[in-house]
Amino acid sequence: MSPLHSTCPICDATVELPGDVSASQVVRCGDCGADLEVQALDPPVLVEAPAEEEDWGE
Amino acid sequence: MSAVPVAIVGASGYAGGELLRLLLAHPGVEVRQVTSESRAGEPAAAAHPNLRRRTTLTFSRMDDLHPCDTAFLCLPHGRTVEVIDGVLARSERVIDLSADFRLRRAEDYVRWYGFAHPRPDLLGAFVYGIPELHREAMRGARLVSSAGCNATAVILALHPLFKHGVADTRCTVVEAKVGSSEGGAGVSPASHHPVRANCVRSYKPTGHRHTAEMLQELGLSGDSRIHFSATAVDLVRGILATCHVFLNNRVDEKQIWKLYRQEYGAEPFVRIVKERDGAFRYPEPKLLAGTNFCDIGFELDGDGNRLVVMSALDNLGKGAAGQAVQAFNLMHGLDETAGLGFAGLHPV
Amino acid sequence: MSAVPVAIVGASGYAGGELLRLLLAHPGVEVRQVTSESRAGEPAAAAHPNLRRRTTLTFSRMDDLHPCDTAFLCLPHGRTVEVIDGVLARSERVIDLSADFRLRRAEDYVRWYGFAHPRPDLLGAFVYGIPELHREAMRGARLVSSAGCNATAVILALHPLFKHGVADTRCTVVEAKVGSSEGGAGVSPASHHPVRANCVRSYKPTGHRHTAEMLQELGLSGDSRIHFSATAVDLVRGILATCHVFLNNRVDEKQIWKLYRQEYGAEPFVRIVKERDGAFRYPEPKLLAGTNFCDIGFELDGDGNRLVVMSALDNLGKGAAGQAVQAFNLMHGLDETAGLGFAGLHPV
Repeated sequence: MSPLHSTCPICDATVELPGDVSASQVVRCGDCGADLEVQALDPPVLVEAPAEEEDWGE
Repeated sequence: MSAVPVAIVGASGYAGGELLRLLLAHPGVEVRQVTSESRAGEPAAAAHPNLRRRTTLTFSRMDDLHPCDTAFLCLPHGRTVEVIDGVLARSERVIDLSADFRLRRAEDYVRWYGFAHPRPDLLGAFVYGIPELHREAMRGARLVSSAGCNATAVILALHPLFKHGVADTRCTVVEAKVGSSEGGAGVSPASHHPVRANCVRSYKPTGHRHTAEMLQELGLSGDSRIHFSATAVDLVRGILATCHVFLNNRVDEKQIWKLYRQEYGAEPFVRIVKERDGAFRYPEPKLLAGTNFCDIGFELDGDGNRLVVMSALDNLGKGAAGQAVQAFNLMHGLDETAGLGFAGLHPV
Repeated sequence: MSAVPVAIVGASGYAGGELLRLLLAHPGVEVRQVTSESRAGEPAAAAHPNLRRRTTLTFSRMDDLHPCDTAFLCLPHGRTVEVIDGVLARSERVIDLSADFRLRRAEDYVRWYGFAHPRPDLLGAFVYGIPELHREAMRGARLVSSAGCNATAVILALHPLFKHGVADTRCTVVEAKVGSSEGGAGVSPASHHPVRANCVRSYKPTGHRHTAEMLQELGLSGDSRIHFSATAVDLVRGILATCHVFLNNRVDEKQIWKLYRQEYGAEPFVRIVKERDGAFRYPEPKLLAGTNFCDIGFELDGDGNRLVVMSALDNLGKGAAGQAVQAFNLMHGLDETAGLGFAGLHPV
């Protein structure tokens, strides 16, 4: 099965999904590093996964 | 393909030393000669301790330059133009790391460097040394004028915006934080360690010469401006240029991503670095020491039309020797990344 | 020769990251897997920003370790011994960068590490990881225990002297100046930048664990002593060990040169650095960042019998990942310098 593709909702990058990807799996965008949740599979839809805001404390 | 014989003229300085390190490890090159008037007769490692037991080359004088395929010139500004004919007589190709042939118009030398260029006839003969802008012209070229380090960082940062007309060309403000090796190997009261260490020194708030190249290569003229300032920080290698650009009309982040991806997505040495978390979300100079990378990131100012573009590189790498080797590879039809595979160190 | 499939277990730390950088560029290796319990599922570049766009590997869990030829273990001390059987079941060869299998005698673990070693049966099975001392044993070995970074610097500095019985073994004083990356990627109040920057901190004046390996590998016992102290300095990478040795009888400089040339003259990664002038007459850690070199210099004290031996290396290079790759090359009959050609940067 050729790898699935979708686009990152944050930076529009093309995101390659592993062949065995499953719904609600979290993948990372290679360009902007955002954690993305697979909301649907056919066609694949990605939404930003809830991530706790990292506090640099600066 | 037999190794290309090259020479480095003025090889005892920092750019010359970085070039020597890269070329000694380059699969397609044989370094035949290194010249230095001040260190003639000394072994190369005397000036470059990292090259101990790595080369037995000793510095010769420029007058003794033997014929070779490519000569890399690392001479002080104003000196190259005096010796260029002698070098051209003995070398097929020349890659000049000085500023003597970067600008296309003689009057710009009067304005920015305060001297009447003695060889205006040669000014158009050199290809300006940023491969990402002049790749085709460099293939098979004989003469390349390597770009300045600050100019490389700023030009690569801003090129996509001005090329596509999304930014106002009259009010760009750029502040470059720079390391001490930019001043070269020459000692001065300001480079004395107790004076230079831990400094955050506004050493060139206005009138930096590299602005001339930025305007030229970004195609800006008339009342266009690059308001450039340089601040020396506690680094030996590295530049971080923070560019404040004012957009002509509203855009969103995705459009900016698209613009930079379109220009640099396929480039081997320009990386877009803008990440959601981690300590290295934006471009960071120390990660690039010894590499040929220019990392570019950006952030859109929510309430206005300001876009902040951050660009980092190693002033001796992509800002000098690395980019000269990249040009050399193009001039000889070699793999553009040959000899430039170092990934950089972390932590460092 | 097809590429050797390897895995790095515990690859999110600094030694693991340096190993990944070296192995990704190694001509004879294919990195199949990198594991990290804390970063499972994340891309390797998330922990190692210098490897952006250099690898698409993501961290998996150690439980999912697939069979491979060689596993490099970069786990905390005391953890390796718990997982070694599982790893041996899935990997032909193991190179362990922890201290768990460095000492040959179980009682030394009680004395120096304060814990009863749970697998004394395995202690003799590992070859101690300094190729300059154990090259033959490493050829074709299955298990190598990589040496500690301080231990490597001190052992290489003193080995020629104790091997040839020219120095008193009871009163050697060694002071190592060390960088912050020796503490690893874990954050602590002491590593907080405002606390750690610009420090000259006596952090281990006595009782440093690496002394155990020094005594073992220098063949010292009974009332022999290595009086070792560590001082943290404002470096990220690098160690300079200054060893004060007291000679049994009068010797001159030439005899010392002869001794070190005899032991290290043909070594690819140990250089004798003792020069008359220049800023880098003696070994200098920052020149070695990213390399696999250990540079050794010395100075004979005119009026007495004290010999000062100075030894510098990159704690992540020859002190960890570099030396592990050197051992890997020997274990597989590859060129001992494969993947270890980086010359180091200057200025830096």
